[in-house]
Amino acid sequence: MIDIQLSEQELNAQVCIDFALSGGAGAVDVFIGTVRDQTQGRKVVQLEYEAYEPMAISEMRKIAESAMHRWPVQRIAIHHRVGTLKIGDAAVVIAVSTPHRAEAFEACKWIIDTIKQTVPIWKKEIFEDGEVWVAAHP
Amino acid sequence: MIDIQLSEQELNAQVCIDFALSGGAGAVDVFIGTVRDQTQGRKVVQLEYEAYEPMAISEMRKIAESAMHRWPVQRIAIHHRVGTLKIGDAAVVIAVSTPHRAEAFEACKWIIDTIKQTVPIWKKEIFEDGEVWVAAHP
Amino acid sequence: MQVKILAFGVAKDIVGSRQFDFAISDHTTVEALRKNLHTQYPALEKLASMAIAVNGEYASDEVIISSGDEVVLIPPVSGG
Amino acid sequence: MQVKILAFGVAKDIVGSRQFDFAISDHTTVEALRKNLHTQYPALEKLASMAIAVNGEYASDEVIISSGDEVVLIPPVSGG
Repeated sequence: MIDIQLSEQELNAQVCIDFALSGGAGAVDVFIGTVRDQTQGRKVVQLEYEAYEPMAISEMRKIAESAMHRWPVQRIAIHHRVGTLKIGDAAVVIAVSTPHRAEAFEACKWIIDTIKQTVPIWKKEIFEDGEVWVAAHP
Repeated sequence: MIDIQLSEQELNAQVCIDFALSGGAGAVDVFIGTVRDQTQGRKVVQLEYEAYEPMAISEMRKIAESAMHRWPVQRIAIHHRVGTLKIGDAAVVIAVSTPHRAEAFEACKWIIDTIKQTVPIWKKEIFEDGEVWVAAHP
Repeated sequence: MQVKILAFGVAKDIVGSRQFDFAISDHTTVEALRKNLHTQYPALEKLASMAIAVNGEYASDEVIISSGDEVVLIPPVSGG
Repeated sequence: MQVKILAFGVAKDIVGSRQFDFAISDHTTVEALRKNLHTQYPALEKLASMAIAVNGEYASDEVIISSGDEVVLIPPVSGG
């Protein structure tokens, strides 16, 4: 089972964990990506995330479905935040449950790595003296 | 910073996550190991965990300290349950925060793998028709 | 024909709005559209990449754009 | 001399109690203690492994057990 959410509200890791655990798995791996206070020494004030929402959701669902084919995954929750995030806010929470632990780590890592490559979500870092769309330019 | 706990109370993943997040990290990986309802097709009724408590705590602390030397880890929480556990209960929760995600996964996986090898905690699986100390015999 | 194009992230800043109309000839491919966009908005060519989605899916260069398609400019993604 | 030994997990079941007193000669090593325990409790030898901790640390075979040491039998661990 898969739970994909894109939300302007604060993410709640426990909700993802509860969803993943409810399948009776032996192992759950959870990844939480948060907003750091600096990028290469430059102080970040806040982040703005925007998404092409319907495709972001469908791409996250495709990733979760692929993970369920590649590993014996029982449940996957992927919650991604959009809007204005403060330092320390969670931008993404992923919870993956599997019968045995090695696959939970592998699948969870693959999911976040793949999200960062293919899901149409963009983040702009706002510094005290400017702003930049992350990864936009080579 | 390191937070090690051995407890007869239900574990709370959010407590571990909050501890790990409070360092301002960019990535947190969390592992939750739970009691499964069967082992090799045999139905498990409950589990009993016992620990040589002072050494279990000191060995978990050693593991956390080693992880902090091996990876750029900011915070580690390891909470392990003892006593009687029902199906679905969390036996262990580990939360590891790092600046970047790859190290969070690596360190968290290494910690749970090492806990299973060296920490003096034992689990007995109680079946409907018997019980067995896990891994005791070759 | 006119096609509606949505732009996100840095692409929105370059074209100046979330949504705009763009004139293309019939049977224009994704590859041809990208070239036309580069001519109109040279800054798009400076991006690390710019994928184009048609109707909610990444579209390869040879896909032909039809009237009524939802066309979206996808500069380098940075979610997570 | 008498040494107090704690036993956990399957080792407790084999020796029949959490704690017991065991007679050893002076300068007994961990290796010699393990052999003596195997003689007294043959089922211990059937375990996949049996480490011995002295004063809260895993002890290697050559460690000498002193009066007052806390000696603990550690059958294969299965935490997590």
